[in-house]
Amino acid sequence: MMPELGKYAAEVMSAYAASLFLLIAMVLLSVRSARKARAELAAAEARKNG
Amino acid sequence: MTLSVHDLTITRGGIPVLEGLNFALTPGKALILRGPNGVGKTTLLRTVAGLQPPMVGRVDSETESIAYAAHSDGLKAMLTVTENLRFWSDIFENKDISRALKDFDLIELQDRLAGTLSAGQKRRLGLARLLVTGRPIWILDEPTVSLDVASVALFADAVRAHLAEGGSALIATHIDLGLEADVFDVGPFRASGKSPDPGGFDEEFL
Amino acid sequence: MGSIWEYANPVKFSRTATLLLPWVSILAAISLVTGLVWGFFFTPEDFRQGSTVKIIYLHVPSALMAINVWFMMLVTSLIWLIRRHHVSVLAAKAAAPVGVIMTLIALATGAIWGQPMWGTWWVWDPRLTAFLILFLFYLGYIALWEAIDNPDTAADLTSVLCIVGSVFALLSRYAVNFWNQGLHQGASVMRAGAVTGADTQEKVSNIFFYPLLLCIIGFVLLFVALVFLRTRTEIHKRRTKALLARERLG
Amino acid sequence: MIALLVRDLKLSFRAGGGFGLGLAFFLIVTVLVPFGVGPQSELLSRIAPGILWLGALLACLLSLDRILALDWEDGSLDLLATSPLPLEGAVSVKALAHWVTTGLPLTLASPLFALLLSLPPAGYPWLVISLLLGTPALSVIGTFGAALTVGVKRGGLLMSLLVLPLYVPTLIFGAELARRGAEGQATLTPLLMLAGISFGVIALLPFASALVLRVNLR
Repeated sequence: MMPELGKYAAEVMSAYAASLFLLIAMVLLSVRSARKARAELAAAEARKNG
Repeated sequence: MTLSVHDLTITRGGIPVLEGLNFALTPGKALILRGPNGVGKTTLLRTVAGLQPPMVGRVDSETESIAYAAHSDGLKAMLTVTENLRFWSDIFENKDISRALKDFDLIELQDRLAGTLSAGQKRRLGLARLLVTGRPIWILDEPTVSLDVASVALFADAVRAHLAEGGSALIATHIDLGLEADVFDVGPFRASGKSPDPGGFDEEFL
Repeated sequence: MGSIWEYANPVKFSRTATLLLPWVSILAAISLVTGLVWGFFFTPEDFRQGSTVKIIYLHVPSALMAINVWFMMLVTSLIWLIRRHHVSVLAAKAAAPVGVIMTLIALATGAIWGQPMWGTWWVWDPRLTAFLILFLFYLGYIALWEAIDNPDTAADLTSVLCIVGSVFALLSRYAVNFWNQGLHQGASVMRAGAVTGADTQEKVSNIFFYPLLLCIIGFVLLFVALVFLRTRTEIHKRRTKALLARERLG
Repeated sequence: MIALLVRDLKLSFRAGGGFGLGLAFFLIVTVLVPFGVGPQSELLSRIAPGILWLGALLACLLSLDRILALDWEDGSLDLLATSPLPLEGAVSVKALAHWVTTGLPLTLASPLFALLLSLPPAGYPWLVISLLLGTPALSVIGTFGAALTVGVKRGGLLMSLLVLPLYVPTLIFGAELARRGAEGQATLTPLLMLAGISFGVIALLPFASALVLRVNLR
């Protein structure tokens, strides 16, 4: 299934690997900080309301 | 030259600290602000002096009528007493510094570098700056810090003379200056902690 | 439905973002995966550049985004300075790290692509250099946000920095152009020849163009999804901060 | 305005004012470069314009935090902001004072340092012209960076991070003008660009600096 990448296989693969790594890391970090901020806000609201 | 404050809400770090303030300062009068530490007196004075915008309400005064003196005196250690005063009198386009030197008992110190003065002497120099501004409304934040009894009396005399000439002063202080002045306690105006604008546009942030 | 400014209300923005976020994310994932798979597996090699041409599906979209994210930050910063909508400036704050990542991807893929084509990892080609400078601007913008505690002060300062920085980034772009003529091929993607495939010598032809277009759409949608998510996070943080400050006041 | 200029100049010439530090730093950079790249005078004369420009830029950067930070700490900025002097004028004057105490002496001393790096003779006038035109821009841009970070404790590093990217166009055109001058090439384009940047920056950036300073004083 892998396409024939010829003599530049290493370059192409590393470009894809690096980019996908950065994109996925960005998404994961954003999701994590979103969860954290949401939880902290919920805790603060709970304290305020009762 | 009346300064008046209408329905003022002031913020520190984006959070309201005092709200619903109303007062006026007419020529020849002094107003003493009182309230516990951290209640927002400094913030109020900075707002009135125009250094920070109020969140709600407004401050009415003629432009360029206010002289502000804060905790730090803006003195340069490597300039002499005269040079420090002369600088501010030039900035305020006012030529005469001799009266300021005399009223705050600085004549003997006039050629000393400001850096070699004691804390009380520095404070006196900082307050003498008010006289060279030539502005009618003084806004003073704890003016008597590090002053001895005699210097406090000097300062009170200077305020009295300023009032007699039709000036006015808004002073935050814990000391009784012996002035004929109204006292305004800001304690009751502490912000309630409720949103000032419930359900309003930016309510999430206030 | 009122004016667009209603969405600058934090509550309304959060609600809308939460509503739209799954759909935008799914669309972003579909177009990115399709575009990249199409590009990686089902496009031929370029007769001159060999298989390295496949890097284009990452390099061009990320480079486009690197610039456009900054442009979006410029617009939202201006909106904050003029209309004082907190959400606007928080969106700029939320977008900046995404811009950094896009710039990094553009730089990394550029270096990796440049290595076999130009025989070196890095050349002081004007466009590469301009991206490096843009990268520094992003870092400065984020560092300024981090350094200042009062959120409104930070918002004002970073907004002014963004505007002044934009002018200087543009100046730098012309300066480096003048300083060194480049090796880069022209901005070939959007030219008419690219779409019609009339000139396959220099320009990107049809077979490469459609998957590339899909990748660009994917990057844009991914950015939109991330900005929704991260702006909502910033709104939550801001609200938490306000609540904590109130607690301290009593 | 003149009073403020006179005061700032006086302060920088008196003990602890830091006048001369920039020059000393410039000298050290110039002396260190041959240690780094070797003593061959062909190489040195080729890179001299760039090194001298970079040295001047770093010397400028070094003294930026004195422009506003000291006045911030002792409360003078609060008092200046409530004075009749418009803040735009105050930041312009402060940038001017910074230039008089760093940019101008660097420009005047640069031919001496150029000797150390064996700059070709044709390059001397162009070096001085480029620094004379370019260093005011460095001071004004630096004042903007100082105004941005004045409220940040130990903001020196942050300020460098913010200011250095803003210095890129000035550095490119300034160094290019000096290099072309030294190599006897056409100098009109970089000359015009450098002058354009300088004048534009001097005319417009003080508004941004004053705006930012007001925000920081709130």
